[in-house]
Amino acid sequence: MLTEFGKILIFFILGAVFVAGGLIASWILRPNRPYPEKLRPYECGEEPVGNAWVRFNVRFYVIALIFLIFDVEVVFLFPWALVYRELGLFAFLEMAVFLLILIVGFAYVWVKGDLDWDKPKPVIPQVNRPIQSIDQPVVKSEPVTS
Amino acid sequence: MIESKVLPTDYVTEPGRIRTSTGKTLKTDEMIINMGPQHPSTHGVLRLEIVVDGEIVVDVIPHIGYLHRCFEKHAEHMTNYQQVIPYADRMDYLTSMNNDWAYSLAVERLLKLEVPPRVEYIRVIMAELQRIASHLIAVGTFGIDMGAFTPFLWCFRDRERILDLFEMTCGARLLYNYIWVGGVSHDLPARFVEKAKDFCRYFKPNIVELNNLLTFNEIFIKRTADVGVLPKDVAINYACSGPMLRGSGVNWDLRRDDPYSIYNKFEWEVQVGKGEMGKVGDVWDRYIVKVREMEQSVKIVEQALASIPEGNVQAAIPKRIRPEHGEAYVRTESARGELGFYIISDGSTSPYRVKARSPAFVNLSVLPEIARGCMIADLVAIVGSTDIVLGEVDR
Amino acid sequence: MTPQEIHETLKGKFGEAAVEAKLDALQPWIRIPPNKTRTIGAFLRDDPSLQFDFMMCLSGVDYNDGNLGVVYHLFSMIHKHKVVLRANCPKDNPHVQSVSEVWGTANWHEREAFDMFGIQFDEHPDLRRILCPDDYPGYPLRKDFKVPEFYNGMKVPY
Amino acid sequence: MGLLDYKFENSNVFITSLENLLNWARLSSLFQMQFGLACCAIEMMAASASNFDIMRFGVIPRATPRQTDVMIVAGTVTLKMASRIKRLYDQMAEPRYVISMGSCSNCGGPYWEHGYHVLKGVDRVIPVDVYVPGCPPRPEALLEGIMKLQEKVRKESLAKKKQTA
Repeated sequence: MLTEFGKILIFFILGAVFVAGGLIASWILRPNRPYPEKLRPYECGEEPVGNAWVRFNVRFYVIALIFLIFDVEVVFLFPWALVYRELGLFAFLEMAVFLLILIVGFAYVWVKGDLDWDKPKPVIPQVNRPIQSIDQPVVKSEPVTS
Repeated sequence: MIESKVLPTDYVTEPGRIRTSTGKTLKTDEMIINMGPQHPSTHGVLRLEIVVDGEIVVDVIPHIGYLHRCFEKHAEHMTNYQQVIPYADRMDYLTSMNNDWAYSLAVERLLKLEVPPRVEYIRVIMAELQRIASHLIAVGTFGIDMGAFTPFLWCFRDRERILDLFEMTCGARLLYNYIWVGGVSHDLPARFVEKAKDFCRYFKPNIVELNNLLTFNEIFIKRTADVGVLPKDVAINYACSGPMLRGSGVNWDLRRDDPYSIYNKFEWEVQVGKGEMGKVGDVWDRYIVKVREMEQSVKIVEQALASIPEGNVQAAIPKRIRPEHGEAYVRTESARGELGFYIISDGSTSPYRVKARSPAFVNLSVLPEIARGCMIADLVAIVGSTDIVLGEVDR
Repeated sequence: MTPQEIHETLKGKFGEAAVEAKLDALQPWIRIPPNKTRTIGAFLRDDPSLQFDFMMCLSGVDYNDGNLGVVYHLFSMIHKHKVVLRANCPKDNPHVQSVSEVWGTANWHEREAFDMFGIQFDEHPDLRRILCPDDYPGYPLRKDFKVPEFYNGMKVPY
Repeated sequence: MGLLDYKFENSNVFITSLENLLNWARLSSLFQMQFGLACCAIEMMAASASNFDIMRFGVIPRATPRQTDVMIVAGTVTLKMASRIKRLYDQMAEPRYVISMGSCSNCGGPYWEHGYHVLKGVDRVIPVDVYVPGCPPRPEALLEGIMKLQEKVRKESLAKKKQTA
C-alpha cells in the first residue's frame, strides 16, 4: 500500500533518474577534446582582462535581502488563503496587521532609496574655447545636466 | 541613493590593480569589458575597451586597425591613376560610388579637367541611389541594435531593388569600379531611366511605412532620446560631418555649402536635427536625419532622371593620366559625411601620396566624449547612430 | 579671406621668417615651423577674423628628400574660407608640436600620422599606434619601408 | 509480421544508421558565428536577409563561439585580427567547420601584393573546409558554399579516422 509520501518519493526518484540519465548519457556520448586555448574565458576574441572575481556593488546584496523578506511574507499568505473561509473575520484582521507591519518596512526601504537602481548620468562634453559657435553670438553650450 | 564606493578609494584589497591600455589604473569596483572585435553590435571589427562601474560606462577606449588594409600604400604602388579606383571602392564598401566619385573628382581637379554634362547627371543619380542604399543598411542594422528585427528585413528588401539597378549598369552588386577619372566606365543601359523611376515610385511609401514601424515607436524613442548628446561646438571641434553633424543642429551639407558637380541645379533641403524627441544632437536626431535624407535623395534622383541630357560618357583623357606636379584636397558628401582625398602628384603616372580623409574615422573619434556616463545598452545605441564602416575607419 | 590675406595676418602676428608661403600653386599653402604649430593653430582658431574651427584633414607625408611633413587643411565654418599649412621636420628626428588641444579631431589624425610615418607629436595626450598592431616593425608609409618577412609567426609577403 | 523482412521500399528513419542520423542532424543545424570583417560581411547580411534567406539551410547567426558550428570568415583577415580569429576558432566547440568567404580570406585577394598588414589567406591560421570565391561573392555563391559544406558533413564517419600516411 503506497502512502501519500510514497508517491512523492517516487516522484523525486524519477526526477533524479531522468536528470542524471540525461547528463550521464551526454557525458558518455559527446566528443570531449579540451585544450588550454579552448578553456580560456571568451572575451569577444580578446585576451581576457582582469579577473572575474570583482567585488560587486552593495546594492545587489541589499536588493537580495529585501526580496528575501517579502518572499517569506508571501509564503505565509499561501496557507492563510487556503483556510481563510473557515476562520472568517479573525484571520482577516490577523493578516492585515501582519501586512501592515511589512508595508511600513517597505515604505522605509522605498524612502531610503534602496530600490531605485542605477540611473545613467550622461556627461555632455564641452569645448574650452573663448569664442565660438557657428551662427549665433558667443553662447556657452548647455550646462551639464544631472 | 547608495554610494557606489563603500570603501575609501585608496584602500586597496586585491594585490594587482588592473590598468587600461592608456595607463589609467581602475578604482576597486570598476571592471574592464571588451566589446571586442567579434561583437554583434559593433558593425564590424571595432574593439571598445569599456571601463564600467556597475552598469555605468566610466570611460570608452576605442581600438581600431583590425581591418587596416593599407589603402594608401596600394595607391602609391599603382602604375596608373585609374587603378586606384577598385581600392577606393573597397574603402567604404557601403558607398563605393561616392568613394570613386570623390577620388575621380580629386584627380580631375589635379588635371583641371571638365567632364561632359551627361556624366555629371549619371554620377549624381548613382551617388544618390548609393546614399539611399547605405542609409537603408544604417537604419536596418540600427533597428537590430535596438532589438527590432523587422526593419532590417524591410530595409534589405528595398536595398535589393537598388542593387538590381546597379547590377544592370555595372554588373556588380556591391563594389562597382563604375565612376572612372574623366567619366564613367560605360553608358547607362537602355531601360535604366525607366526602371529607376519605378524604384523611386516604389520606395516613397516604404519610408512612411518604416517611420510608422520604427521611428515613432515608443520603445525606440525611450531607447534613443536624450542618449549620446553631441553639442554643436563639440561636433565642429571634432570635425564630425554628415548626419553626425547635421544631427547636432548644424545646417551644413557639402553638396550645397561647398558645391561640387551639379547639385545646385536641383532643389532639395538639408535635413537638420531639431531635438523633437529630446535634446538636440541625441541619437534619435542622428537617426531621423538619415531617414529624412533618404526622402531628399529620392527627390534629387527623380529630378536628375527627368532632365538627363544625351552625350558621350568619357572625357578626352590620355590612356596614362599624367597630372603635372602639384597637390589637391577635394571633399565630397558621402553617406557618412565629408569624404576627402588629398592627392600629391609628382608628374609621373602613379600618385605620390593619396590620403583619404574618411568621415567614419573622424566621427568615431568623438565616441569617448559622448559615451561617458551612459549605460552599456545606450553605448550600443550610440555606436549604431555614429554609423561607422570599419573598412573606411581603418582604410 | 583669400590665402594672400591670411598669409599677411600670419606674417604680421608671427614675423616674416616664421611664415613663408607658395601662393601660385593649385591650392596655395603656408609653411610653419614644426615647434610652433599649436600656438599658430590656437591663433587661427580663436582670431575673430579667421576662426578656423573645422580641421578638415591632417596628413603625414614622406617627401623622400630627408624630411617628413605634416599638412593641415583647415576650414572656417563661419567665414567659409580654407587654408593649407605645412610643417616639415627632419626624418631622423621628426618632432612636431601636437595641435590636439586646439582641434579634438587632431588626436586621432596625429596618432595615425605617428603610426604611418613615425612623426613624434609632442604634448599629445596618448600617442599610441592606431592602425597597425603595437609591436609592428617599422613605419609602413615611409618610402624606404621594407615589408617584414614574418610577423608573430605568420608569413607576410605572398 | 516480418517487419525486417525487406518490407520497406527504401531506407527510412527506422533502419537508418546512427552516422546518417547524426550527420543529418549536424548538417541541418549549422549555427554560424555572427561576425563579419569587411565587404563580404555585407553580402553575408544580404544572404541572411529576406531575399536570399540563409536560415532555410538551418544556418542561424549565434553571437558566441561556444554555441556555433561553422565560422564564416567573411572579409579581409589582417595581421592584427589573425590572432583573434585563431582564438575564436579555438574557443568553438567541436565538431567545427570554417567557410572562407571571399578572395581576401582565401588568398589575400586584391591586397596580396602590397598589403603589408593583410594575412594572405586565413588558411595560414586556421584549417578551412570550404572556399567561396568572389570579391565579394554573390549571396547565391555563399549558399552554394554552405551546400558544399553540408555535403561534406553528410559523408563524415564516426569511426576512427584512418591515419593518412
